[in-house]
Amino acid sequence: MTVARDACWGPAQVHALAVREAFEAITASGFLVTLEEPDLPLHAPEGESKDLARRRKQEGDLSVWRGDPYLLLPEASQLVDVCVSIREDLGFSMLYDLAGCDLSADAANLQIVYGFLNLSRKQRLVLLTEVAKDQLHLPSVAKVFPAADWHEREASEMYGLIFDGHPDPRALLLPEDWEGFPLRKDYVFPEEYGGIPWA
Amino acid sequence: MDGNFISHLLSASLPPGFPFWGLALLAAFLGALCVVGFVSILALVSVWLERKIAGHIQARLGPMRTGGWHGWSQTLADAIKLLTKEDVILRGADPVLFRLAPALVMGSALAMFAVLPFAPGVQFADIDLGVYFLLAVASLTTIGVIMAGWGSNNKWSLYGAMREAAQATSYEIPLALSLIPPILHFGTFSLLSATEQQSGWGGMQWYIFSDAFWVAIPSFFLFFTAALAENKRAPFDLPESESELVAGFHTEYSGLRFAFFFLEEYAAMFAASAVATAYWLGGWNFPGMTFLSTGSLWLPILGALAFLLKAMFLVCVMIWIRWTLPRLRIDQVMTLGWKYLTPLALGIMVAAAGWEAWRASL
Amino acid sequence: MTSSAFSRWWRNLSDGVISTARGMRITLRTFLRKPVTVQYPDEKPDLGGRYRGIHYLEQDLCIYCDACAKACPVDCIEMDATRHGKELEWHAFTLDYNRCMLCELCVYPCPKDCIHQGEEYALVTEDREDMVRDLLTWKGLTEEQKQKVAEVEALKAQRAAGGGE
Amino acid sequence: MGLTPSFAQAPGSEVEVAVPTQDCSINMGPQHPATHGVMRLLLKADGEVLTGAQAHLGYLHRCAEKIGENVDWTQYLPYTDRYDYLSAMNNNLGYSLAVEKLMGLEVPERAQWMRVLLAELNRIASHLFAVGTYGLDLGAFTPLFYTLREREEILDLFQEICGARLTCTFIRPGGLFNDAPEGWLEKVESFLCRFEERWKEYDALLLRNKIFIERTAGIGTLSGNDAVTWGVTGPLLRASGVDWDLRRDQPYLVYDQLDFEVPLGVGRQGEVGDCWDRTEVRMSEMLASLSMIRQCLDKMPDGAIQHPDAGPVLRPAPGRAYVGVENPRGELGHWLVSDGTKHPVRVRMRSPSFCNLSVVEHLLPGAMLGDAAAILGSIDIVVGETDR
Repeated sequence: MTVARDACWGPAQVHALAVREAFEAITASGFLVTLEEPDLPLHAPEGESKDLARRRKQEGDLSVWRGDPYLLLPEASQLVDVCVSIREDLGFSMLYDLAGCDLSADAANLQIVYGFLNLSRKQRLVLLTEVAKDQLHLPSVAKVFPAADWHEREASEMYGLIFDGHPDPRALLLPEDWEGFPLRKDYVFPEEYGGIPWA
Repeated sequence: MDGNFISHLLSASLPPGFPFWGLALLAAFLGALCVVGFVSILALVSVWLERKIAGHIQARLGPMRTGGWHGWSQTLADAIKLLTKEDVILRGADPVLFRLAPALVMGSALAMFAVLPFAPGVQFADIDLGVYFLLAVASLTTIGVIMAGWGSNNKWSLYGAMREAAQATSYEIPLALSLIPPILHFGTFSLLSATEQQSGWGGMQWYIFSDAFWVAIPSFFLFFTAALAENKRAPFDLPESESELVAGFHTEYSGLRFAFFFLEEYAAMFAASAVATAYWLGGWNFPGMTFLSTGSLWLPILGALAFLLKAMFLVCVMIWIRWTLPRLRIDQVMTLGWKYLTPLALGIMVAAAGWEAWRASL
Repeated sequence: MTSSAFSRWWRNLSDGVISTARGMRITLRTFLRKPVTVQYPDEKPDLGGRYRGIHYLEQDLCIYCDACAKACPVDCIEMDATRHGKELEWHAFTLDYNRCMLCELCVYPCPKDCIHQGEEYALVTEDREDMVRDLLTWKGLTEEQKQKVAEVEALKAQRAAGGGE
Repeated sequence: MGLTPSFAQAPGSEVEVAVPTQDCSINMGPQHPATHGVMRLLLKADGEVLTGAQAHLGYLHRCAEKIGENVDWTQYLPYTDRYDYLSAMNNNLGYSLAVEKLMGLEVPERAQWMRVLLAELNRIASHLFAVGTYGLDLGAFTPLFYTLREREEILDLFQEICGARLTCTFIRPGGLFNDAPEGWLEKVESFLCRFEERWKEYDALLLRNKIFIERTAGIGTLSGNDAVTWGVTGPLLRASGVDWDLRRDQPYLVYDQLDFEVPLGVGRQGEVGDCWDRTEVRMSEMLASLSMIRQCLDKMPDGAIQHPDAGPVLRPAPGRAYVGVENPRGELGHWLVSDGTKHPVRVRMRSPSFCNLSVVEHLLPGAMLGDAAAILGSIDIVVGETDR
């Protein structure tokens, strides 16, 4: 950590440190998480990203990547307990974002990303968990972080996820009778909606 | 019938054998026609004024196109548009109440003009209890608004109607109480007589300039505020508050029926201003009127002009206030009415009574 | 009524009156100032040199490379031309303003700097079909081009004849 | 006492209600003047007092996130203009920074200063609109026209620099599309001088007005704790007394070289975190932005405005990056996933209005019907952003 000033897109070092600290704390309290750190530093040598892109296209894997470090929680069933621990023990009082992600139509899992913010220590923490596409159940954290309420509703209608224990699992942005889950990669655009054909 | 110049004119021009009841009927009909015409023109002018004043207050121009000079005929065009629009009555609405409400509202506004003393000899009827008549007729509007709100079968309209009911009944009290100081001062309920009593000092012995000015001025402000609330003008436009209730009691109205509500607002504004003019600002009296001989034709003309100018000035102030202030909330409107204006009006009434009694004892 | 309650009552009243008067002074001042709005069709606003209005095309520069169409996020540019050697016979260069969001992303990738956004902005029409605008100033081949093509053809024929010999 | 009475005659007090009453459900929206767009609130009301509220979103849902997966990295830029259409520059900035983070590019110095300048100008424009329409929600028409007057001047400046007034598409990954034209920075300077005078007018006309204070003070109070647990950001969070501003606490661009104040709600007229505080924080933020723009003008370096590596077609390295920027309405986060091709895999935006709006269902019960407009207006949503 010799860089004097953070890059113009914000403090990356604070973030990396925070994730490492959180990883140690959460592991110490007995949860199974893994620390995922990028293979590529944020300032990559010139041309490297193009090489990577080519390699990735040829090999078709998602193994090499750049970006923020995060924590991966392999067991989604532990989610609520981990969230309680993150809030109570680590002081991340705000859940600033919760989003699903479908990497490709062939992927077996859907990813769900949780972003936490510690206002007093000015840290961010990203937690990622995965659910199999044929199972789709995961616990709701809306009781721990009320902010998750609407985010979970949105993720559930967009990806078909089912958040067990959500207080109000109605559709939020889409009509109640919308078929399919639009943000999935295998989503097929409907020919019509309610008898109205797509122009 | 001595104040009614129409019956004067008629009795002069009709054959001598014409029956009295016919004369009265004809006079009433012509008078009503005059009132309707006058109110319509007045409302058109006031709406145009409101738009221009609002425009310039908001650093813009207001209507500029229709009719050439500063869009003078914009409201005329709007009136024609409203007249030719489809008259929609909702299937769920109460047809009787829905139809009756605009007529009642408009009728009450027009009736107010019957007792206003415009100029010497220009008054349709001088009633002994002129102010009582005005207050009574003005409160008919409330009933019309409640009918409109209930008959529309729309929840927003109903809210507007209920607000109007609460607000109008509350503000009647400070409104009536604030009229008591001038009534005590002039010792009459008749607007004509009150106006005539203010003609002294070369036409400048207005109530607010009289020896009782220290009760006259606060009572004038009270009356003005209560009249704003009574006429549903901002900051008391709760019954139609467009950012809360869409358009309140007239949400479902269109075309001519909507035009009636629109017209009524401006007619009532003018009527309230006219009462304030007659009681506080000297009515038709203007400085320099003593130079005119009593029989001169200029006296009614200039008198009417003075009266109209004073009343229109107050209307403009109402417009000015509307485009300055935010709206109160309904409970704050009630608080203001009951906890601020009513006690103040009572205090001023007592002060005025004491002052008049002391003056009478001299 | 305690004295503090009364003073609060009095303060509320005076605050209301004073702040209303202050507000009315501000509105009156603006009332007396000159309005800032302009009467639009009579007075045209100054759009500045970079205004992103309806596109225009410098057709003689265009090389039919499709860069603008590829850069368009909404795929609203369509072009059609036949190449006669170096010369282009233009059939269509349409921009669908039903979709276009005037983002200027088509302007930057152009290698010849031939597509621009002008100062015209009024897109009023009664028919949606009118929103699909053809940016071409001429269609087909100009006389000059025809001559050039003919020359090239002649040259080619000559060469072919020469080659045949 | 004030003009606000204690209307809460709780059931079980000595007044016995003999008439059985029924709560009235009112449908506020999707077309209602106070919902700032097409949003629907299902209100339950006992007379004038609200007993429940339920928000229905989605009337302006345009699948912005799905579109992101079907266009390439640069082509997504115009779509960012359109979710918070009142602060297009800030949205462009948030997206561009996230893409740059994925690419590992740092934009040239001048571009960074220009970006801050443009973002702060747009913040003023957005706050002007927010305060103006808030007056409109409370029945005061005129402040809106005054604030629009100044906002137009900012939009004119935008039009001069980028050619568009509202949907700028100007800050792009790698820098800016264009440098400022000749004399533009001087025009910004002269606007700032005019603006300071006008700011006082809104303050006296709207914020210090007794009726405005009565309508907003103590209404819709959101405590600091609640604000944090509900994920509220931006002026709302700061009005609740939580000292958090991304520009200062997680500085991006050159914000760490600027000296500015972060205004907080202190409950001067009512309670900390009420509607008045929110408006006041927005008003003070305009002045803070003003001083930031002044500093930008002073320190503006010369140089390039575009990174040489960022061509028209971008191919960021595979990865996952999040960048949050302080938008006028709160933290706008872009969560980008790339697989190294020219199309994004996932474009997720954490839109501030969406998170801020989620408290509305909890602020409304107990307030009055007239307060519904006041509370909703003070949250200052842009429906394009809540629905995306």
